[in-house]
Amino acid sequence: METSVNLDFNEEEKKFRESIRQWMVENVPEDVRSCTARGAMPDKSMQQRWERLLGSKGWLTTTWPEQYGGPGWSATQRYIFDLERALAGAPPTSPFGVAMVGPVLYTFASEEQKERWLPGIQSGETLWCQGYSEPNAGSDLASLKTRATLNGDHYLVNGQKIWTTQAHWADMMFCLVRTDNTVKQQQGISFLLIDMKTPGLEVRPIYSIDGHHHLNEVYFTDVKVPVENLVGKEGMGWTIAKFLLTHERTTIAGVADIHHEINRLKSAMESLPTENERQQAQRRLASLEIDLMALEYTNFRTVAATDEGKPFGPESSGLKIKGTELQQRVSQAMVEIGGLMSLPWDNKQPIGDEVFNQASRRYNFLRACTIYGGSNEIQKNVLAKMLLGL
Amino acid sequence: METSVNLDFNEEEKKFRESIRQWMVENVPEDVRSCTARGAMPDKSMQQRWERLLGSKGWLTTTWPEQYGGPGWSATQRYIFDLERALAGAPPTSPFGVAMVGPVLYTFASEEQKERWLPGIQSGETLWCQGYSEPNAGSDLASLKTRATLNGDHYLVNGQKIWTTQAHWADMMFCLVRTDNTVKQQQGISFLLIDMKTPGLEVRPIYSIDGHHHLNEVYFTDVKVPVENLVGKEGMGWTIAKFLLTHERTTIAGVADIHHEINRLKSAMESLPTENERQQAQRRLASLEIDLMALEYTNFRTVAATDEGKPFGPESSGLKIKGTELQQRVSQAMVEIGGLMSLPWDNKQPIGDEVFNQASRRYNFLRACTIYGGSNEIQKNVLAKMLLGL
Amino acid sequence: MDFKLPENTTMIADTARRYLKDNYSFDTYIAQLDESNHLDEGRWQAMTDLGWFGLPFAESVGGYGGTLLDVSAIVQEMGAALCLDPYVDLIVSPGKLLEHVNTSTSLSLLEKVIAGDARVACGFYDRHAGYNILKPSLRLNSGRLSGQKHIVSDGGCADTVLLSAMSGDELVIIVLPIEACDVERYRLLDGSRAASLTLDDVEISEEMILCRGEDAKQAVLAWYDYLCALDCARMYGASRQVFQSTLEYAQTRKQFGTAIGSFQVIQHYLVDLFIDLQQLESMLLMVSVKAESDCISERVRATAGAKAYYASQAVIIAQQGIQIHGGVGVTEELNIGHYFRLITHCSLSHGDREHHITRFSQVGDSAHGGI
Amino acid sequence: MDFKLPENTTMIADTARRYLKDNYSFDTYIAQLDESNHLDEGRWQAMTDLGWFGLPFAESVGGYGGTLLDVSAIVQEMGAALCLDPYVDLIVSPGKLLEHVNTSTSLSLLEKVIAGDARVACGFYDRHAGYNILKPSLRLNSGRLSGQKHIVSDGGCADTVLLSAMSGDELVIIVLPIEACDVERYRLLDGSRAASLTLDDVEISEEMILCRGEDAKQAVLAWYDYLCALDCARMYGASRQVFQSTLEYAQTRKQFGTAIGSFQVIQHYLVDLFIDLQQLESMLLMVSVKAESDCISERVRATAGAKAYYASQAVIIAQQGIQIHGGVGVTEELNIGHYFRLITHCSLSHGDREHHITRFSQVGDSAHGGI
Repeated sequence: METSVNLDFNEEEKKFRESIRQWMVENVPEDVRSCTARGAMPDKSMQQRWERLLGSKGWLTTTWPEQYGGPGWSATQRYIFDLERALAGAPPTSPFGVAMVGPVLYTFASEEQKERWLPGIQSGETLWCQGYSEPNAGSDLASLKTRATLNGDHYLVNGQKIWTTQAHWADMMFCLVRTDNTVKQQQGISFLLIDMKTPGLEVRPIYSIDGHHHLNEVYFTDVKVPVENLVGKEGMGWTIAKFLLTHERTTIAGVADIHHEINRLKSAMESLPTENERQQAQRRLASLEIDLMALEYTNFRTVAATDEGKPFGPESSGLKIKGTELQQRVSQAMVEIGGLMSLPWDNKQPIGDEVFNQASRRYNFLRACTIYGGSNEIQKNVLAKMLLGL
Repeated sequence: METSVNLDFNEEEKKFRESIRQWMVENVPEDVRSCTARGAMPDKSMQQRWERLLGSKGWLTTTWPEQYGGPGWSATQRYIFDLERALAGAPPTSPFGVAMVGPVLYTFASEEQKERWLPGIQSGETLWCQGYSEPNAGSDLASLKTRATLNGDHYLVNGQKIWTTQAHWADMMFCLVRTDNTVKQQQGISFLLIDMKTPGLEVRPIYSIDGHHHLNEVYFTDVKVPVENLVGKEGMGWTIAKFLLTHERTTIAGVADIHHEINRLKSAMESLPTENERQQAQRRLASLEIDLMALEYTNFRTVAATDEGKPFGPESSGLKIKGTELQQRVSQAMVEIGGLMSLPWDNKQPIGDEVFNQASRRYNFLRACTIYGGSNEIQKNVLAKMLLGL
Repeated sequence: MDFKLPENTTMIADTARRYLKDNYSFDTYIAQLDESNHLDEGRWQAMTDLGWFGLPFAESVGGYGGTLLDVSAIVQEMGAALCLDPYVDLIVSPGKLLEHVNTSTSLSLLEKVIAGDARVACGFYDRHAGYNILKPSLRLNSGRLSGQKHIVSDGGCADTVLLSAMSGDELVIIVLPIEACDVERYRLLDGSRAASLTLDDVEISEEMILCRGEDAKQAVLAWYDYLCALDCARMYGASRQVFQSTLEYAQTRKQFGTAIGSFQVIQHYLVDLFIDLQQLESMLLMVSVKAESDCISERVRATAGAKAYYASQAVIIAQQGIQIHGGVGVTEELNIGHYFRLITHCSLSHGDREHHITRFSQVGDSAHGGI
Repeated sequence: MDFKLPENTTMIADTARRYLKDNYSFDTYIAQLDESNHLDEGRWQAMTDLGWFGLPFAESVGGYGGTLLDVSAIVQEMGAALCLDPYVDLIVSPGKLLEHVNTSTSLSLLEKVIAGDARVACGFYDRHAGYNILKPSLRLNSGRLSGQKHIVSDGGCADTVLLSAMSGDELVIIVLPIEACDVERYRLLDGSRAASLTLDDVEISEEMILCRGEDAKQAVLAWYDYLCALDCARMYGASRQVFQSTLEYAQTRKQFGTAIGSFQVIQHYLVDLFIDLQQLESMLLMVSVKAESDCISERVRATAGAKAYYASQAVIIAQQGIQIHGGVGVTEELNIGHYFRLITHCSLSHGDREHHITRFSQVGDSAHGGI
């Protein structure tokens, strides 16, 4: 039967997939793989080692245009790469350099700035963090107060950022600051690049409810930032922030990593103590897999549309909402299916299948995913307005 | 072990329960019982026959004060009566006379009005309907437009009511009308009693999605209503309507009838074709029963509080919300557990257990229960304001 | 990957939408509900002329070689229009079964179906087997059939029926003139016409047995998956309309002096419906392609996944559509409640959610990592 | 019916609340998390003085004859305060078991527990049995025990342990000095301290076997139901606090120039939480009374129902509490995330939702019409 719709990868894509899979098998370091298999998250040195390895292949910045060092892959290929990465048990790469400040730089920055900052991102050498949220500017980002005052050849930055993921790892921060108090909120915001080692900049840890250190507060006291670290013009910060929101979102749903989690859960089915528990767990698993299927094919549609040059607009927020909800549900299922096996918090020996041993930490960690990057409630407000005209 | 909390009925209550149960066994007519057992609803004559029977025992107006002919039962006894009524397969009584206009009359009406109208309600002779909603005044009831103009010894009523349940059965309607356009919306509303046979009053059926006729539109063209049919004073309509909202709500959750539905569903478990279906259905049933348990004990608390003279306030809206949701979920479960057996709509012979044969009609019918009487969304708005101070 | 619908499919969908818009209104539907024969000669002829009868079948058996994706496009539009014409029941369903049976007897009956000369219905469900189509409770004993078949969807007018039965341990498919049975006709939840057939010691000759054993099993399984996909198509068409109507209603209906769509809770409800609809669309595309795959496990994963998903999410769209409409949503006067019935109906026909969860959890992955 | 709490219970609850308010702050909790021994001598003595140690036990065995409702009131307040003191683990849990075992050996150990002179923990879970406490995988063979017990909640300091094992087909309860085992200690999800015990050919004398067979079974079942009720009490205390904190946060936290509690969606979330909390309160009352009933089926219905209900609804309260708090809700600095861990923990200890749904569906109605 002949139909010109092809929901499977075509021959070329399959070959590509095979080659990526092969490479992953050979190159994902064993300690990385086993860390992910346990449901744990790599520390800085492990994460950076892995990202440098990808960088050396030119595979860290897969979404970048070729002229800036991207590999020239289609959206489908990028999708495949991400899928194989996850299935091979490698962690997702940190988004702040590659997916966030990178595209900002090649879109808005001067040639000097591009030359100075892009190579470090591409190689995995420079680690970035994102200075957006403030204690009183979370969902309502535009009300941010951190101030940058022009003072000759530099800005003096004062204020505070919060929820800064990986600030304690980062070399650089891209940061929204207020440079003008006299205009409409959104128009007085600028986009600055700040060296994390600048005097007056202090990073204080915030521990997450998984017991780990991911987040930080960052305090600025007269932090000197050279004028050449301003991206675009003064007042363009909000435009740049919005640009990022509509930038490539073909992996926003987290489909690849959900597959990996579901595979982990499957592998632990045999360790369940009774037939009844196994049967109910299988049904729950089936239901999650089916939801993943719906998410995945919706995701494919965005990927295919991107390859046709018609990227999804705000519709892709739906992927973010469904994807984060599903990540949470899978992690909750894992904890609940584990039952007693999920209870220990800091034991050395798992009391059952290793899959469940860190499950509750992951479950805790993932409560954040419907909050960060614009809570799902905020996403729905935006969708109601932009898509439904309400 | 001695504890002074008693979650079970006490000896006296148990005796009362036994006597009611006995009476129900002996007196619920077989055709009524079998109608309910099929999941169908009685027609007018069957319903009225049953209500007259209760009326003759003085058991129709169980919530009324003794001076107006109530049986003098405690809230617990009323609750028990309602439970035994439902478990015996008898339908709930129509609320419009007994639970709505009755209490309005003995609270707000003149002696003449009481004498004229209360006996017919008590005996089950006079059937009432409620003229509240209008095409453009549903959730926003205060914006109603049906006008009553004083004209000598009568009002002339013009306008339209909608969603009038049992208007085609009723002898009388209690009706909110606008008597004054010059004051604040709520203050211009009055409460009128209207004879359904008055010239100029026309009832048109609205068929519900269960295929049956429950609802109507009622049109008023110069309908003459004697001044003595005004309850309270002009402008008191809104006060009276609000009074009704906080009146006795100890059976608002529908616990008794949910028990009956769950018993019906249980009785059909054996008719399921495979062991796997039975097992999943049992689990689903267990989950519904547990939810009913939570609802029932919350309901008990309101009943016990009422008997202590401390009736629940707006908290009981929570019972309405949870109760209607549970009614819907039980009916959905029945349809889905029935599977193929739920598909026939107007067959004479059930293709499986009779329980499933009308299940989809009931499922359709019950979609209305989260809408009528203030949609659950409106209830939540009110609760947020009155209870949480938001 | 290439997710763009083929031009041909888009054309078929457009034509179907236009045809139904011009020829099948909500009033037509309401009138048809009361008719005992759902085959309207005029529209039946029009569908032949539009090529719908031959579309689902291979050219080698006299069809036009359309794909399930094409048929799914038509059925989607029929769902959106609430159209009760028994196109699926009397053409696609028996036709696909006959095509899969693939014997000279079955193919010559298929020819008649395509030509519009035979009105054949399928009877694969009976009371004691539930959704287990491979183990019907109807038994063929010494050439005689006794028992019942239910939910035989026939538009109220089939003259011939295809039945499944067990002959010993073997599944058989039998073709029978419907007058050999005692027929009780009724409406179903979605308004369509069906029948219960009682067979009382009916003699079955060898030539009435279309096929048996493994062949019968494979034919029934392929037929089942095909119809599961069409259930989804119909539910998608209905869900699409529910969403559109509800959105429009929220934009125009005023309460408390403002459109109800300005309330944040209603906005979030609608966004949820929109997102769910987007995912239902993806699942429909998926199942419309994979449900005619030759790989059984791929087929089962696709149809079980899609039907289970629709049985929860499309139902929620219909329920929420009613809730947002309020009072008017629960009346027969508005289409919303009828879509609710249609969606509930399709969520139960050919397997409910629990059944498909079981199927899904019993089949292996079709491939590493989903796709 | 009389749903009013007895004055005595109200007094116990008030005292517990006041005591914890004065002596156990969030900072105390945070500090205790890092300690390996959760028995604080000062507070331990205070609890004895408050009469908590004797409260759960009949006067005939040296207790003060309190009801489960009384103990539940204390545990509720401990949940609300996030208090990790091992009152349940080292007093109530072993004490109730010893009381149910009801032999002279068990009662003399119980006396020591009440007096605060013995630190006894319960080990009834092992890897291969899951929640099946009647069929532990630990086996007693020819007077010797080998195997493992897990999740032995002991506050990090038990000296004695009560274990279940199979001796042939018979369940036995064994008392053992903890040093007879190889002990691995760790924290649990709720921050409490527990241990895994490895027994390597440990010799068990006859007097170490507290009871066996039907007696052991009944004792373990009664103990289990009692602890299920206390899980609910602890979850209720935590849920109550989550709701209160979240409501206050919504009233004060501003975004877009207005309190987030003014957004309709947040209002509806909070109303849902309020209603759920109301129902959780009802279920707690119910289970606190019925879980010590002598009628087993009434007990099972009560505890299975309550635990299954809490495992879905209390968890939702905690999840939504975090969601409404936003970023700050997922940090260790705020109590909300700790309540989430506590509630998740209690939803899994002594049977998860699926387990209790199974128990519930296997027991008959206790009576016609629920009550």
